[in-house]
Amino acid sequence: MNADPVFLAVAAAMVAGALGTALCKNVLHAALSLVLCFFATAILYLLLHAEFNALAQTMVYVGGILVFMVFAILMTSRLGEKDLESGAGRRAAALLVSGAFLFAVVQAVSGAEELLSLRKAANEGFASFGDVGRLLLSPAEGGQLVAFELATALLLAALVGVVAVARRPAPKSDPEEEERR
Amino acid sequence: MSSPLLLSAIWVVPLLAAFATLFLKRDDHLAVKLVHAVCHGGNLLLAISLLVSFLAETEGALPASGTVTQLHFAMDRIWIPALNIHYNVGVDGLSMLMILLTAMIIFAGVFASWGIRDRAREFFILLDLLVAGVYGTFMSFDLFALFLFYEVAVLPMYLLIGVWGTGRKEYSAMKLTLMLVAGSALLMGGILALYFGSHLQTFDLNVLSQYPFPRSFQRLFFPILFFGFGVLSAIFPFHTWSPDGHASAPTAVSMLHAGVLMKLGGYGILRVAMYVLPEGATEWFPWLILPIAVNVAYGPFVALRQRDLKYITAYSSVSHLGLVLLGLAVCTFTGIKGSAMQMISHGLLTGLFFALIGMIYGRTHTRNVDEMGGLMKRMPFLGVSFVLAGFAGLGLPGLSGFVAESTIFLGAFENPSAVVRGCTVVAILSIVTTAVYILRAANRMLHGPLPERFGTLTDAVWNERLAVIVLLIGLFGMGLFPGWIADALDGSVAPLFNNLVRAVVP
Amino acid sequence: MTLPSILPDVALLALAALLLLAGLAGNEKSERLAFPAAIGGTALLFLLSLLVQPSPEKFLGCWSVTPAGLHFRQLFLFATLLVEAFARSYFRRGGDGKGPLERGSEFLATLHLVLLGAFAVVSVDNLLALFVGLELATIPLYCLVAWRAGDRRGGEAAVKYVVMGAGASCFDLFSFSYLYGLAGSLDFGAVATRVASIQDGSGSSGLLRVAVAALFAGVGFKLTIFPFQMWAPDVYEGAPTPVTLLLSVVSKSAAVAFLLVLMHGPLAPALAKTQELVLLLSALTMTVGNLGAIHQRHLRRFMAYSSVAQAGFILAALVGPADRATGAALFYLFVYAATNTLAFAVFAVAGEERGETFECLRGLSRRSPALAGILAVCMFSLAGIPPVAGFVGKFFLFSSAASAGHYLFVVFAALNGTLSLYYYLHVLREAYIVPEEEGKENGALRVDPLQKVLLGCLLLAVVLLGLLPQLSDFLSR
Amino acid sequence: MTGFSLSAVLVLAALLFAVGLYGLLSRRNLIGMLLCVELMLNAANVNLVAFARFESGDPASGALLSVFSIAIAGAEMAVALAILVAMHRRRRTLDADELNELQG
Amino acid sequence: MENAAALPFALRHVWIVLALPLLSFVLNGLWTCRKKESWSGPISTVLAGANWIFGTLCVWQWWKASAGLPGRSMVPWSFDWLTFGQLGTFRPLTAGIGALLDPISAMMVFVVATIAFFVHVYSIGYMREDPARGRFFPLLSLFAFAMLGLVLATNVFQMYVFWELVGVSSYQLIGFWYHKPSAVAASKKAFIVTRFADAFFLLGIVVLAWVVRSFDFSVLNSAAAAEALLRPVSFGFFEAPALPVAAALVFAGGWGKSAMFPLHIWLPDAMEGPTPVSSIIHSATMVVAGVFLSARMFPLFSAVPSVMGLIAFVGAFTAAFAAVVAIAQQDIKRILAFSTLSQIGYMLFALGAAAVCGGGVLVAGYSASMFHVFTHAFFKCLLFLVAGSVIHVAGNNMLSCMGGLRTKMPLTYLSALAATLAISGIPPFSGFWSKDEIVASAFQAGHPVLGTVGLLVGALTAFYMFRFFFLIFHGEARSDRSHAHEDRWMTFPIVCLAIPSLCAGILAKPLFESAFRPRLLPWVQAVEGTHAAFVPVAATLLALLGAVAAWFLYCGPKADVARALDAEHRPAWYRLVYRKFCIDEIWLFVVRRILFERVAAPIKWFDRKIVDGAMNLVGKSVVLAGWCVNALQNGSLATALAFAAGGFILVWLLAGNLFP
Repeated sequence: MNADPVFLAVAAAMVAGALGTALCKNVLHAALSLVLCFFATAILYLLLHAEFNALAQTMVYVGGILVFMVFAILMTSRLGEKDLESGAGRRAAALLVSGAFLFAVVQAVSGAEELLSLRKAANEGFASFGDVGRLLLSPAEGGQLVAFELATALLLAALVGVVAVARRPAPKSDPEEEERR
Repeated sequence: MSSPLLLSAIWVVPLLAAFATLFLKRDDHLAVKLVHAVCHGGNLLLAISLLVSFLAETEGALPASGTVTQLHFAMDRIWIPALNIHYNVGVDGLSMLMILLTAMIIFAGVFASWGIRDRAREFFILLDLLVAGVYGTFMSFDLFALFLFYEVAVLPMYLLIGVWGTGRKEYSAMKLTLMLVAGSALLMGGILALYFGSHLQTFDLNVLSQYPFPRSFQRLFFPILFFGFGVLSAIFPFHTWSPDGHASAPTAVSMLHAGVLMKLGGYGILRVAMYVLPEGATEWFPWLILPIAVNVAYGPFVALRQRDLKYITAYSSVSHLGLVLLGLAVCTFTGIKGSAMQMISHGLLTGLFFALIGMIYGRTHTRNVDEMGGLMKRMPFLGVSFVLAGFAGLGLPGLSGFVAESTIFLGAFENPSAVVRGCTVVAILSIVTTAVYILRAANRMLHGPLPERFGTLTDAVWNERLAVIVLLIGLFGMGLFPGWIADALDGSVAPLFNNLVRAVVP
Repeated sequence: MTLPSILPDVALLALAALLLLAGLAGNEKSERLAFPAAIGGTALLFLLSLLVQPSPEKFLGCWSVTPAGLHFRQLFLFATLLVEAFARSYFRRGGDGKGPLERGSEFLATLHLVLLGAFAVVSVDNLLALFVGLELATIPLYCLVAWRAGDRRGGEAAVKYVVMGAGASCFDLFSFSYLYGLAGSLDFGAVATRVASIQDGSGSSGLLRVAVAALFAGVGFKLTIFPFQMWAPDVYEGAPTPVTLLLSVVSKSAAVAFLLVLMHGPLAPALAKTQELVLLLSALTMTVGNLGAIHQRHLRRFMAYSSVAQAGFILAALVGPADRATGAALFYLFVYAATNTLAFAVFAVAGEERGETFECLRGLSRRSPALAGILAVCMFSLAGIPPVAGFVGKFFLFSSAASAGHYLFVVFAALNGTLSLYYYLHVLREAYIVPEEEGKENGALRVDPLQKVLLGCLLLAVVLLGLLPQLSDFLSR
Repeated sequence: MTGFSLSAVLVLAALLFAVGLYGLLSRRNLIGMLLCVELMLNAANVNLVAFARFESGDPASGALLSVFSIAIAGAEMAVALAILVAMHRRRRTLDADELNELQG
Repeated sequence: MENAAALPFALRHVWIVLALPLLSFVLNGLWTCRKKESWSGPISTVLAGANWIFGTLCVWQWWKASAGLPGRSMVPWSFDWLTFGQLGTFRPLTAGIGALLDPISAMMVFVVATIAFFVHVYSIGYMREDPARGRFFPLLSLFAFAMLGLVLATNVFQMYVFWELVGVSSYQLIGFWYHKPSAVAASKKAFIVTRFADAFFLLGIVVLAWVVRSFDFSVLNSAAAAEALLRPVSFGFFEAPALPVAAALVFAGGWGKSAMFPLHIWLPDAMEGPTPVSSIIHSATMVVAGVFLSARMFPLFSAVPSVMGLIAFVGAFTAAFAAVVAIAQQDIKRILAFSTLSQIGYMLFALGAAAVCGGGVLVAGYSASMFHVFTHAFFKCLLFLVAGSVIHVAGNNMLSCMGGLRTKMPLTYLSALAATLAISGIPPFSGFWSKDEIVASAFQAGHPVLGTVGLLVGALTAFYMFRFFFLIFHGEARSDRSHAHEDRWMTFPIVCLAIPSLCAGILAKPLFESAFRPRLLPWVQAVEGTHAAFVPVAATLLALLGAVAAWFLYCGPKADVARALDAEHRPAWYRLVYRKFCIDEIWLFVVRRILFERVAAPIKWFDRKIVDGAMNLVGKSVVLAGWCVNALQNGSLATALAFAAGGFILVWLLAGNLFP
């Protein structure tokens, strides 16, 4: 495949970010390297002419999810706490499994080349805002309005659940007393 | 007075009795027992009246030449449309007699367990469930209904033996239940194979028996069905649950279990395995006769060395059941008829044995034959009944054992193959070892000097006498006048035999 | 006047919203009203679903009420009704040795949203809505499992459940991405045609193979299939008991629905292949579930392994042809829902003070014979012994498997049933045979009226479904 | 300009998924594991977009699915972190190996 | 069956012969043995008497009615009891119950009825003090019912049915005093030994039924049956022509019941029972059943020379063996037991020897054997009754406590003398005629060796019978005789039986020679043969020699009675004979050591440990597997995730062969 320099650079950035997330002992470093990876992905989406995705990726993933991930990290880990180191055996097993997965998928993908050529490549602006919007909200045959409604219900449920779970318990039953039960 | 509803009433009455017991208070044991005495007494009378009208109907009828069993008091209602399952109930000679046998044994069982105090309600409810299951199995001609009732009969065993048993009751209860349910697991596969293998989408036995299953199909599924049912009738390698189970079970349960439930196995083989897969039967039986012969000859030897009365009776049941299976395995008309008679005779016989052992244990609180002696002086009624039961066991003419055994031996000898002949000769000579261990037990217990600690034992009270007399009437009835039983069984064995013959030489 | 078939779904959404408002009100009165409203509402919905007729027309583009879908709706509503009736005493009096749970109305609202997700799974016809429906049926469950995260074990269970769930949803999404890649569109029909063309050899099936494997990984988590069921015992033990029941009944039914929809929807052409895979997984699952349950002493862990084994048995039905498999699975899930709730109700009553372990059942037959009787009926139904419903249910499962010709597999499954009988009888051993320690002879059992009603109705359901299973034929219509 | 082919992107996504899986299995810090889950979800999204771009009959729905998955991932992470925080308040630790009170 | 109307009354209702004892058994068994103990004796005796009268009437009317019939055999009454095999490729096989009257069965009916009556009368006296007499009389009438049933059997199946009933009633009667362990052991031994033989008998019946498809004697003894039996039949372990095997098996039944060597061990022990029991069962009726069976199957047996030879040899050997052992016995009932063995040996030897060396059958042998059955029944029963009275007086069975009873019990003394003379074969008493016939027929049939054995045994018989007689009645009293007296009830039957012992021989001789002609198979010709003159003379001389020797040793002036009674300080051979050649010990060793320890114990161990062990092993392995699954569940999130991911790989691999 003709090595396109821009694609290779983006791919390298993504892989570096991913490896950083998986391997850094300090969770904060891991979070930051994940941010790098997500930015690289957004650029890849641009390369693939999926502007809407790139936008969603940067705003929701990086802006939203990663921000409160970092908050969670800061809230739960006390400074100077030593980082957790996992045993060699577990790492070896993880490597074996993930390697097997990679082999399986690569073997599948390589075989799939001729299958994919059956259809034409999409034109540039396929995932433009207009198309995605029409697809999203049209109640007609092809539309995905149902999915949109379900998503709203899902976010609502998550919201209610999070509040119910993470609210500080009422003062009357403090944890120590619960300890004794 | 022979409408099909009465036939279904037979297995509904015990359930009504169980339902009624739910509303009784925990501590008035007498009420519970009275309810059950009345219900099972009524059931016995119902069974007798059905038998009388059955005999009237089949008076002088020449045995059918067809291959389909004629059903009397038949009733056929759709039950589960999804799988075309019918509540197809009917009775032929064998089923009618087995229902009568069950009625007699449960009637005697209720009176034999008059002494149950602890949680009497639960005991009798489970007993009713057990009996309802047995009744249902004997009268249903739909494979699914038969299998459902068959497993219902196995269900209460664990609790009955576990709660009210003696000795290593938990171990024996679990072992018995698991081996029987494992057997019925084989049946589940077999029954569904018949249903789907025949593409007829029906569970009706008479229809399935006419379907020409391919030979390879029969070769694979006959042993599955045979050992599925065989486990319950203590076929050689799977008989180990019988001694432990019966030794630990309370009186009424071991009476019912050895007396009737073990016959379900033989009945199942006869009604399902041989009737629906005749070629499989004729192909496999020459090999299956070996474990059966081991069953017959092996039981008495082990019983010889036993000290516990219940173990002796349990091993005698293993041997007698072996005779039942021998009768089936030889595939001759007389043999099959003999095994049917042996089912009935052994039912009465073992029922009486376990009832007496329960009563004697109630008095001497030991079942070890060596510790007892000279009991005949203190309890002549029980002693004489035990001796009579013993003689019925070893096949004394005038009692039911002889009639059945001689029919089986005559039938078995008709099978010309050398292996079967060898097994028949061994079976005939094993009546000697049977006599040895029965007399050894009877003499050790009843005769000889009376130990002083048994000096004050009392003889049987009224309820025990009633139980024993009912069964003795059965023993003598079949022993002295076997004619009418033989004719009734002709009607039910003939179609099965014609089916077998049709299979061997199509 | 024929009710519009969409009515139950809309009504469910309304009920969820109503409960949310009650939760927001936050005062004592609305808190007390929440449960009666929820139970009444769900009961009404269940009746409604019984009256509604399925119709082929599609609402809002992809939402349709198929006959099987309608039956699944009835199943979900029936199961949720049971869970709510069961959960009420935990919110009122507490149970399992811990205090009462708080925020009842929010609990119920979240529960109903999970139900909506399950409805979605059986009603949609494209991958996107299916994925969102599945996530809607799962993510609120994380919150429900974590309802008492403040407790030592509750927190641990919730964490395990969340992390495993997240991993599973990754595999799900990955599988959907490949399915989309194959078919070029999210619509089930397109995917089906593409799979059909692969099946008759016009393209390499590597992608399809990975997609199916990832799919089974995803659904395996939710349906506790063998390699993916390690989380079940810990979460069943840690989560509050009503949520454990919810997991074992509603979540499992949703997972079965999801698998059925996929196997007979987009992957229909490869049905023979997927059935073989299901066969192997079913055998593994039931064996591991049975073996695990033998040594259990904690009741909820015991029920966890039992539900893993039951999942194995339900999978056995999926091996059969489409209509028979769906009918059998539906009937068995109805019976399983009733029996499991009955079992949990008995454990709740028996284990209120002593904690839900085997010891709390000791001597139950003397203390309250009725409860012991119900426990016996329950255990025999789970083990599949006649005359109670479990037997007929199991028979349907095995008949579906046998109709595909796997007779020896049926024998293997039945032997596994015998193995399951072994540990179910151990429960009865505690109740009937093991003598009560002295001093604790007459621990009176407090059974409040709703629990009495619940126990009574369920006992009737389990016994009647066994004796007159004509009720099952309405499923296979 | 299609300077790169579909299979290259697919392989890249698979690599990302594999690294995420490795991280999920090997890390002990729970939030680290969640990060890796994010990574895996992102890999799946790349897959979707790649398929939409290169050979899809209906490209918009592919992109839409990836957008939805981003939203759902957000919800999921919110719930997950809420649970972690609640658990941390009680158990004072985020180490996965310490959470083994429920076993047997 | 002849048209019932023409038959006279008694023959039309011949079933009454069976009904009366059965009625007595049922009546006494259920009613009197509990309520009115004392009534059971008289009731059963009255019924036995009625049965005796009706029996004789039947025999008389049979004798007149059967004049013209071939072989004088007729079946006045029978009904189908049980049918085997209604269908299938074989003709239906039915077993009936009925009454076949022909010379031997009529004779046996008369003998059994007579002896039963006299023993009943005797028992009233003998059992007067015994508290359990209420149980004794029903059992006695049950035995009479069973024996009459056996004798009147029309087919071999009916004979087997009553054969077993006879075995059971003898078991009950031998073990009557069940508080005595020795009686219990004796009854068990009797039943098991006879049961052992009956198993072979049943096998024989089954083989006959399979080949001939009928049980009736008329069919079995027919030529067609004999040809059918010649075809080879497989017995599983070997293949052989059915005729010799079936005949041998059927005879084996008789072998055990008539206590021939080596199955004789149960008869001496059977003396544990009350003496009236021994007098009827172990002297005249049951033990003769074997001879009766052989006589009934004589036409079939006569077609098989090997079986006839076997019968002859067994009979002769047992006669000799028993006679030798009887000499050294101290217990008077044991002496009589062995004498019975010896006499039955004679009867069988007569039947066996009827087969002439060069083929053909000597009819005289058959009639001689039946004649001896007839005469022996009376004097042997008389001897046992005498022994009973003597034991009543002396207190126990041993000769050492007897002696000098001549003066105290004159009538018993005279009857005993008559019986002893009869059994020793001194002319003109009955024993001489029948025993002489047997020995003569042996010589006529060309078996000189067997004949001489017969003669010698005759001498021995005379010797030990007169030893028995002198040691009891003569010499000085060896125990106190203060209350010795002759009980009226006991003495009356003794005197009555003395008459037939004396004159039965002369009167019945012509009758037996004319009427008792067996119907032989067509290809077996009947040989008449001449009467060897020297035999009666030799027999009488030998008998007198035996008697004089006994007088010289035990009753004469120089008799050393003390030494005669002391069995311990005797030469080794004497002690061996006294201990009955230790046959009992050998059987005990075989049964206990081999059958119990070496066979039953290993099977029990195999059953409990191997078969049971295997089942438990399966259980334990499942539980172990359960433990492993739990161990795997160590609660750590990492393992759960690892399993999940591993699971994906597993499913991917499984899907490998599904999606190529």
